[in-house]
Amino acid sequence: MTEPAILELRCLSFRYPNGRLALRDISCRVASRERVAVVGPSGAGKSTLLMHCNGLLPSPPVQQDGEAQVFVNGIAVTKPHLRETRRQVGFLFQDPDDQLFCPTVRDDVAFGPLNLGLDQHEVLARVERGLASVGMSGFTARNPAELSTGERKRVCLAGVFACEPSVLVLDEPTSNLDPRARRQLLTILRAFAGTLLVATHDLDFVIDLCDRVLVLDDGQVQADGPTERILSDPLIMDRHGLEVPWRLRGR
Amino acid sequence: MTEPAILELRCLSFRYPNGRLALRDISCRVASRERVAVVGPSGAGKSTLLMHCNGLLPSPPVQQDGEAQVFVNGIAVTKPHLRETRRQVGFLFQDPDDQLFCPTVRDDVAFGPLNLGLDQHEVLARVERGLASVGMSGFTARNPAELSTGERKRVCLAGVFACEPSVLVLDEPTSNLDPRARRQLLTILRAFAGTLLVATHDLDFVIDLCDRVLVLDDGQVQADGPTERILSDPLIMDRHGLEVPWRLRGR
Amino acid sequence: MSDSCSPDAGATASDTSLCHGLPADAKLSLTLLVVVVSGLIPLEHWPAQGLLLVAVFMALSLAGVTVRYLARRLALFLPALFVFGLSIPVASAEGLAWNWTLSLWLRCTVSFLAGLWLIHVLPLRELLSVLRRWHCPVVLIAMIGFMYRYVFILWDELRRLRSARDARDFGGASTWREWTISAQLIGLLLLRAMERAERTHRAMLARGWDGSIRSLDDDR
Amino acid sequence: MHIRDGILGPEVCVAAAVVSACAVAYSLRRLRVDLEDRAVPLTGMMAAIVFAAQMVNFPLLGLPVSGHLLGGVLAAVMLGPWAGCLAISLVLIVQAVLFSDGGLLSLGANVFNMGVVGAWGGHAVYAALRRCLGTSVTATVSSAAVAAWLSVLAAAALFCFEFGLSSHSSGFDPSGVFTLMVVYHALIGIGEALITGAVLAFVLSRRADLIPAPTPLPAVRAVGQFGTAGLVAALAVAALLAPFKSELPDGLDAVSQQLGFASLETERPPLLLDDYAIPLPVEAWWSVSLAGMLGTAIVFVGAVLLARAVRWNTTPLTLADNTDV
Ligand SMILES: Nc1ncnc2c1ncn2[C@@H]1O[C@H](COP(=O)(O)OP(=O)(O)OP(=O)(O)O)[C@@H](O)[C@H]1O
Ligand SMILES: Nc1ncnc2c1ncn2[C@@H]1O[C@H](COP(=O)(O)OP(=O)(O)OP(=O)(O)O)[C@@H](O)[C@H]1O
Ligand SMILES: [Mg+2]
Ligand SMILES: [Mg+2]
Repeated sequence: MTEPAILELRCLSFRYPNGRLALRDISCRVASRERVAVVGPSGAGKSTLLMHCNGLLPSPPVQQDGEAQVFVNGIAVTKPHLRETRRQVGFLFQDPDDQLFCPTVRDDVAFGPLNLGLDQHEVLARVERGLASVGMSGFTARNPAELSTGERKRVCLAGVFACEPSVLVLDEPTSNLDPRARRQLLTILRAFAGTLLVATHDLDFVIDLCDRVLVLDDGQVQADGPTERILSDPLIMDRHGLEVPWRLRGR
Repeated sequence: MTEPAILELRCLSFRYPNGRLALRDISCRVASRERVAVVGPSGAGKSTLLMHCNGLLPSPPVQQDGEAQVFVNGIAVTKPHLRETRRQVGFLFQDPDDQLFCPTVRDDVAFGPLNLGLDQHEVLARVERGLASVGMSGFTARNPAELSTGERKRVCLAGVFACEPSVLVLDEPTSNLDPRARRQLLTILRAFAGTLLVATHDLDFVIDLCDRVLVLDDGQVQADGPTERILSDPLIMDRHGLEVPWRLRGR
Repeated sequence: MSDSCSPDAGATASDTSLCHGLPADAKLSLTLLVVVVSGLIPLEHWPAQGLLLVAVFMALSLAGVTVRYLARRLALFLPALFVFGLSIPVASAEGLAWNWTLSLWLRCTVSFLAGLWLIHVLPLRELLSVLRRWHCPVVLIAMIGFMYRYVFILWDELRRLRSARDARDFGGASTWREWTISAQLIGLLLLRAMERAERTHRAMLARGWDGSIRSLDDDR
Repeated sequence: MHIRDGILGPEVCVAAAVVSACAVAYSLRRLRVDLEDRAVPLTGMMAAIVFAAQMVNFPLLGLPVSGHLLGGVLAAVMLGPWAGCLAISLVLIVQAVLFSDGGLLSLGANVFNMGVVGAWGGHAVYAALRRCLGTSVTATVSSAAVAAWLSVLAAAALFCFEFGLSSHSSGFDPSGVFTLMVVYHALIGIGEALITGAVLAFVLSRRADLIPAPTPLPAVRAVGQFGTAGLVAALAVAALLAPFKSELPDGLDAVSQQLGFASLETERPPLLLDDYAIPLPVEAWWSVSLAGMLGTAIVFVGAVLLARAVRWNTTPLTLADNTDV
């Protein structure tokens, strides 16, 4: 590839403290403005992979030659550079409870922008915009713990959008969303100009949004290619716990 | 209706401690062996409604005349009868983290059967069967906190099935499930002989499974009728944050 | 553990009164001053201590502390103090040194009420910024912030564990089993809370947190 | 156990505060963390747990008194002595400044008694015992339980010592208070030991990786560790022996003489065991030694039982865990 990779994994392996090898030797490059979906059965390692893009897991033992394994925009995602890379990458957790920790919705959405060092005015504007884009404007003063699951998911999304990152890494953005919120999200993400990495089980969503699909199973990349080709291939789909979506059948 | 209701709500209203009125005056009867879906936008009150069927929320102020508002098989779901009604109703929480609390997968699935007072042998057999039905047989000794979200969801389902209840109340059973696990679940639920109440955003799943749909919005029942009629009505769907599913369009 | 002992956060940001408007450093220094002075007044000079008590009471009423709240806190505080104050002269075979005991009670009460005033006017956020200005290490401040947040997470986690247990508690279990389950619940609470702590920490890091305390209300 | 403002003299409080501040600073340096380390949230969470546990008073053998978990040993065993000391200090700071539990001025003394001696000292006792008893579950749990019990006694003894040093207590003979405190805390300590043991046993059975094994130390540091352990034990033993003080050399008096408080001595009434008017059913020294022996016995038996129970529960599962990996 001639285009510079905005996200690059080089032979990434990861073992959880309990001994489980969740990722084996994953290599892949995502170019700027690409929209990539990561699909696979549960337990494939999707969430683990995504968390590495933000340096959220204990850094894997670096390779023999001391080289890092994850790069964002050419910068290694290792301790000394974490602040820098995290500014560029917006991360949505699979479980909204993992992500929300402030006493009010407003504080939570403002948390990222405040940490970017923006001034009060700008922060408030971003909170407004973020919440409006997910249809949660009226909820600023509510306690996130007292929202329904779908509402919490939307607040998480607002928190990510408010940071206006250039790379979005979303783990199951559509789970627990109602169809209308799902459509709104689709519209927002389609208008988003940056790079996108989405792990999801919602293959219809993938068809509508992504141009490239990465099939992960058992911690390894099993297939990588354009959306339509991969998702309409019954062999790949069947072998990795997926199903050819209704819309691509019988073509 | 001549058939006796297995689940009955009589003018159920519920206000959360923070003052939010989540359910307003809901009345409905579910007959034995009926499969009912509860759909609606997030924040509609689906989870709140379902939790009432298992008496998991602080019991609502009883009506003026001191009458209970939720009945399972004719028994009021109030404090003195909770154990009795919970034996009949299996409840799946929307968030798997809410449901899992034992140190190992096996303990968690065995928790319900043990509390039913079954003997060791029977309990072990049910644990086996429960886990096998969701494809998690190899996971008995794992710690639920160290599973992926989809795996946790499946363990929750196994825990519910292991109790072999006559009424299943499932809150978002398909969220975070991969397509194959979703299909397996569909097969299990179709073979299930009891009464079913499912809250979900997955309308395709509703079409495949349920014969009756209840549209909830703003804490009120907005529509109630046969699946195909309700889900293919663009007016109802649009007004309540839903979308006519791909498969029912253009009919 | 019962719900009745859920954390009772002292100050709330929305409180407004003369005292709340003071700079945070002044609030903390003033309270410390009162406590030190009250400690320095010899026990024989109880009238001076009494004057201090009156002053503290005035400050409390200025801060808008309700009599009911005061009564509740004092009802928890005084009995223990009462026993302690009595035990010393009794246990050391002095006979009842009433003067001494009464003065000690007075002194402790003054300090306690001063502390109550402080917790009423100093929200956590202000405390953290004071500590920062007083050059307390960042890591320590961050830990305090975490601790305060985690207390609520802990309660949340306990609530979840309890309702999960209830949903599948069909009452067929023996008493012994119920006890072991309850005991297990406490152990699990600890583990789950620690796991959740790590996840919350991750969520904060993911959104660029660098240990500093920032808030939307700072400049208002 | 929290010392309120006004009970200790300000001079003692200030001295204790200086010592504690140094200890906390030293802990921070030894921990050497930055904000991205998991030690930061874990310490915060441990503090929150101890804080929550302290709000629950446990009734004591049906007596109308209650005490609560100090948590020093628990925190130190799970996080190591440095983070453990920090966690307990955080609890005390937050309680003093945000909940008005304990005092502002006596914060230093509280941190010293429960945080520094409780966590550092408790950990030293624990590590020393474990070195002797081995690395089995039983050894870990019982070492921690014994360390917890000793740390409570040591904290009680320290309080008496600090109270004795305060100028306003000069009119009284502190040994009477001493007796009361020690009896009371010998019993309280049992609760502390059992809770500490139970929690650790559970954690060991589920997430043994959360409890670090004490690392082998270079000889010099090992000596230091045993020394600290000995000091804490000595403090606790001194507390237990205190009622016999008329027959034994009087440590407190000796110290106060050296420190120039000799003048206090003249005002003291003659010390005789029979003169104690303690509101206890039995004679003082009996009650103290009984409490001491009983406490030790209960703690040991309880700890061993706990460890056993945990092993019974988990043996098959641990085997399965190993094969699974
Ligand atoms: N904290 C943990 N400790 C140990 N093992 C873990 C932990 N979290 C996940 N695993 C294991 O690592 C593997 C990958 O998990 P991961 O969460 O990445 O899956 P996933 O692809 O995101 O699945 P899902 O679609 O269900 O979210 C699984 O086998 C899981 O059991
Ligand atoms: N613990 C709580 N305290 C106060 N209000 C709550 C609480 N939980 C939910 N609510 C509110 O009650 C309403 C109904 O919530 P509920 O969780 O039942 O929605 P839901 O239909 O299940 O939504 P979703 O599809 O997102 O799960 C929402 O407006 C929500 O904000
Ligand atoms: Mg995942
Ligand atoms: Mg819900």
